[in-house]
Amino acid sequence: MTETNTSALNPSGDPIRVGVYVCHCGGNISDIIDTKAVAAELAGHPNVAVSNDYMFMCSDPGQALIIDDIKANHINRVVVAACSPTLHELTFRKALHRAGLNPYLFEHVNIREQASWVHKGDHEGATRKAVRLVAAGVEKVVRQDELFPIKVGVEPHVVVVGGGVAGMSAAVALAGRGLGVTLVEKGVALGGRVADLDRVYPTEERGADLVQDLTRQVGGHSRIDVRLGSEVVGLDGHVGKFAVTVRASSVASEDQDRLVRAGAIVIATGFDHYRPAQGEHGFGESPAVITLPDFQSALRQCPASQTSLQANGRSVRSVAFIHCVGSRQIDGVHAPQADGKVNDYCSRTCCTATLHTIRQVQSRFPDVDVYDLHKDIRTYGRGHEAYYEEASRAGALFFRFPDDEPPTFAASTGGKCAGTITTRDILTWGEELEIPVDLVVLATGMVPRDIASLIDLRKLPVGADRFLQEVHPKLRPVEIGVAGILLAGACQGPMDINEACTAAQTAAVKAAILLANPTIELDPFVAVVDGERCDGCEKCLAECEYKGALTMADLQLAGATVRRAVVNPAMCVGCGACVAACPPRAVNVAGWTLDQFDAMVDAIVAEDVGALAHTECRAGVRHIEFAVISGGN
Amino acid sequence: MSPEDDLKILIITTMISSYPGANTVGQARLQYSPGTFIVRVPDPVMFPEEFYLDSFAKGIDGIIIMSSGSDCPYEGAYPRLSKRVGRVYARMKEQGIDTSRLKLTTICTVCKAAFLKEIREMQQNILKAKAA
Amino acid sequence: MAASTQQLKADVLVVGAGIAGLQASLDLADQGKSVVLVERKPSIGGTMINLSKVFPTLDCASCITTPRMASVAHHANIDLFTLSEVDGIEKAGGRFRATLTKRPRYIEEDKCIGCKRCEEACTVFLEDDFDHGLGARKAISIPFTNAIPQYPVLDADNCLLCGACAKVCPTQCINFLQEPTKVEVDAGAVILATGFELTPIAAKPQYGGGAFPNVLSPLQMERLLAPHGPYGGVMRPSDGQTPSSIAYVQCAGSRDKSLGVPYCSRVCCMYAIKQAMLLSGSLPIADITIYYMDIRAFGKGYEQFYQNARAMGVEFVKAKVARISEGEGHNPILRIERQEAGTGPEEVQHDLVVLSLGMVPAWKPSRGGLIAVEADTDGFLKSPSMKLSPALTTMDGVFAAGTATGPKDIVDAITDAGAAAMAATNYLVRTQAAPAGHLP
Amino acid sequence: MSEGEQQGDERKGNYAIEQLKQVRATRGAGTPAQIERSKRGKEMQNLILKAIADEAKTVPEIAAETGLPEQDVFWWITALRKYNRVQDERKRGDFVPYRKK
Repeated sequence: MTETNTSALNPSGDPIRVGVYVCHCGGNISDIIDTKAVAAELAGHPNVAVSNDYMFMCSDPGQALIIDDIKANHINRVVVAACSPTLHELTFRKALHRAGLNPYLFEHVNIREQASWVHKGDHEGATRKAVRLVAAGVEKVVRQDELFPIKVGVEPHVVVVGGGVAGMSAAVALAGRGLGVTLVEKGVALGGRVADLDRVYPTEERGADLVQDLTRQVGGHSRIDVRLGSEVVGLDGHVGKFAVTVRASSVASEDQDRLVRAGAIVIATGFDHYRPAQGEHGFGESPAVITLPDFQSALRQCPASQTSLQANGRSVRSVAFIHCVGSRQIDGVHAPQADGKVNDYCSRTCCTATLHTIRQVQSRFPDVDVYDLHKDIRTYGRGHEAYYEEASRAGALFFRFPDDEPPTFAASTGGKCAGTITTRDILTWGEELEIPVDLVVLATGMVPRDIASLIDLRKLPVGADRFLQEVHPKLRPVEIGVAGILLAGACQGPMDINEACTAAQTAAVKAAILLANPTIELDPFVAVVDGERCDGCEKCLAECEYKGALTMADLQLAGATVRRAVVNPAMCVGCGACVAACPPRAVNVAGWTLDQFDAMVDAIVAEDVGALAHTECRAGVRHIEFAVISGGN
Repeated sequence: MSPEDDLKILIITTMISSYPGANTVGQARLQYSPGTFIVRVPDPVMFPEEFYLDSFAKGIDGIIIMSSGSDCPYEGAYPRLSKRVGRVYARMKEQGIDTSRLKLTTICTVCKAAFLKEIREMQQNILKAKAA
Repeated sequence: MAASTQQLKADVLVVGAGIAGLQASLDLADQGKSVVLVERKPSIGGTMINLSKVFPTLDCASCITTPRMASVAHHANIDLFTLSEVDGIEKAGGRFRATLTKRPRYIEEDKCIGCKRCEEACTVFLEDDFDHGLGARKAISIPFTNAIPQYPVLDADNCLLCGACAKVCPTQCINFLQEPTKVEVDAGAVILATGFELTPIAAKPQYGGGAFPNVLSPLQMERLLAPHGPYGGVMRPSDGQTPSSIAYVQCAGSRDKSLGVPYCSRVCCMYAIKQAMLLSGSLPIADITIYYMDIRAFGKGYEQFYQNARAMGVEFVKAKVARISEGEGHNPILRIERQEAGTGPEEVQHDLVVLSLGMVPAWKPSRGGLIAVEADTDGFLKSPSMKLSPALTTMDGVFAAGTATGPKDIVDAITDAGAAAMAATNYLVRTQAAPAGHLP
Repeated sequence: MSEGEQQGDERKGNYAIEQLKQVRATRGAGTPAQIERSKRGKEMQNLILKAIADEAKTVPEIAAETGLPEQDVFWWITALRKYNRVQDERKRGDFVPYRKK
């Protein structure tokens, strides 16, 4: 690892000369605040070389004032007191840049939204406040270093983990974009769960056709390297430069491991069907109770010529479907899962899948009586509601059971039917019903695949529902807490096919953004460590939530090897949690140092601007050269 | 001038929520005392306990930390901040500084009324503490 | 004064700057693609910026939308046109030629400093669109607090031409003579993010058809719940009273064939639950009842959110609401039949009622204009590959994002937008790779 | 380019009047309905502000005093509140009293 902390003087080596510019904002500020007085008072600050007021600082002539002063008056720090920085901070940074000054040697002081507009009745108070705020701005900017964006080189390659429809969609999208892809699939073929499906709702396409379509597209891309029967067993590095170890399960020896360098990783490991507990609605106790996926595959194998539905050697005259098996579970009613928790989430797809299957039964075997036992019918998607309506119209009977009273099934021996379902029906005012049935189909939900080994490689965040947890469930749905690792499909939560494909393509676009250029430019506002102040106490490490952002390393300092905290700017988010924990103040967030804040407080409490101390040329951490490191070890 | 205006209240705001929240108050032209000094930070979690104690020693009368609360974009930052503020309170007690002079709260980008209420309450607290 | 037509070339034209259009634009621009983003309203942000909080995180909507709006507005690769309409888009040789009309704001944007003095000076009070009529605006006004761009719009239809605004403007940026201008865009691909509208309240005469002041649309309730809402709290529009009993009527515009909306609008259950939770927070003693058919809390974390609302005491009643009438003091009276009780029809009175209106497309291909893509039977845009590539439309090179392809919540709209951006990018790669005889 | 301040001064006084003359000639300054509405609005504002000039009152109280419909009173209170002409007082029962600022 190389990280150079160049101790330099002011860029030009000149003494610090601050230019202060106080904006009238066409009266918005100057009607309340005496802008001329503010400028005059600031002229008395020992570091201020130029102090002016002006009608509209954001106008072209206003910006020209600053540029001229930088060029002609050797101004090397700028403070503008005007509206909110959210409006014009960038405008002025660009002006500095045009004048050849590092754009970060600028401080924007808000004396409009947070002063003149909110202290209309107190001209004197508002003016005094403005003086203090501008002085604080000056104190901050004299302690400001030049900053440069952090550049990280990238590998234009993505590893996609999982070869179901989500993984294949992501791979096809990325390859189409011109990126290399390694598609890692644990099984012997691509296609995942969709390959098991007969027809899919609401388009009535064949699952096999969808898979074939995607497989053909994957095969058609020379940029996609498909690794079947393989798993990811190693994951090092960081966004832009991951090192992924892919191991073929058929090969026993470790030296067959393949190291893939990738700029981003897409996880598309999918889901498992919920397996009902022994005795759950009679499951495992009677052959008449089966899961929806098993029933679907039985239907698929049943020849089109067959006119009656057969199960367990008998003709099925009535079938009951029970919703929410393994989903929407309630503590104390349902048996907990291995982690001690119940599956309290909705599995999203089972309602429509059940009604879609009911429609298939009704159209192939019109004489079969269909019962649907549900909590709520959640046919939310486009075209889904029609299945509900058609099933109802074709004679399916719907019963709504209370959340905490799941229906029970009792097999009958030698009776006319396979057994009896007992349920309470809310729709008929809580009446208890007994329904004789030949077959019970359990609409089982989704549970996450066991990907513990993958999760452990990078401590990937997992939610209370055991699915992978995105950064923000609303705004950043396909990103996970580790930059450069993206989520696609049901590894994140229950989804149907089009939702999984959509998520996959979104994951692809996020990867494409990261890898669009040979380098990623990151904001310079990350933690920096002053190697001379750091005493290697490691207190900061415990504060950092971002794995790999802050580590200890042996550095050469004045001929001796010392252990110091080092920041990986590609992984640091600049929150500053480490800053507070550092006794010698060796770590700071660039652009927001504690010395700056202390000096700002000094300016706020100072009685007189002129009494503030003159600050000499700064020395400290400057230009952060981040040489890309490989691996995280 | 009212006694409130003579106070120096430091308001620490976050880039993501309370700083724009303070702007919203301005856009609505709601009025408060000029003895208020708003500084913005990526996240107040960066300040060590000493920062608060030193600021009081320098002559700051009250500090309101307007955090982003659950909107905070940084992993684990809010719980750390709130723990640290707890420790600052303990040290304030030790040093005989009235603890009502420090307040940790959450202000969103459009929390106008809450913003004004925090300032008003802080002023009252400080004046009460001074009178005592 | 005849304004010359502005000519622009871009990789992608994005129509609509709601959250889906914003996200699609960012996902393209961040890859280095140039984007022209067109919004017909004066500010970007769509419906999301109009909301109080979002489910299930209860994040403040404004707080999480504004940064994204700002990113778009400041992005070097995005050319933003607000208050602009797409007149039409023609495809030729794999590329697209669009004509836009930029309507006048009657202010010179390069001079405006967003100080609102004009708005303070204006004497014409009008019903505010952002607050859905509950609040007021002036004939010249910045559309809402966090509007981007922060420029006022002069409502020429309602301006009395008194000149008060021009008199106080510190930059003299008001220009009463502005005319619409034309912009021509040559784009490599198109993304339609045209969004949705609520099903019209007027189409439900049995629920008062919009005539009862205390029967609100869900977006009106969003404004009442917003911290910067028109009343500064939840009150009844009829008299300013704090309500102590509030009811939600679910499926008031969805799963209803008579309205031509047979489908489920996906978001109504969740926004009703969210609003109910927010209400029970701000009005702790109020009773909140949700009359529903099925609770469709299907998204990640949504079921848990629903169960929390139940635990908090929000009452869920499975019942059909047949009719709403108005009693004394504008109290809404609901005629309902409880399905769980079997007690027959009854009448219940509440202080305030919210109709959970559904979603219909804001732009329908059947309406013509814009672009010749096809709609599905539900009126939303049709995808030829609904399962594998939902972002496709029936015209190659034109993609859809957000609620243009059906009702969607925010997270689904955002995910959708990414997929559309990816598809558009790959179309650009494809069409640029084989340019012979295609590109103009 | 001249300085912003001077540029402003040059334009002040005449440009808007000239423009308004031109626009009034072509578009007319508001329809009779708009002018009536505006007049009515001003009347209601004045009545309401007068009613709450010395004492904070709730919407029903203002309506009773002015004879205006409660709904209209509340809308105008909302409008005046937004533009800082009216302020809220501590809630009385289910109603907020409003006072002229």
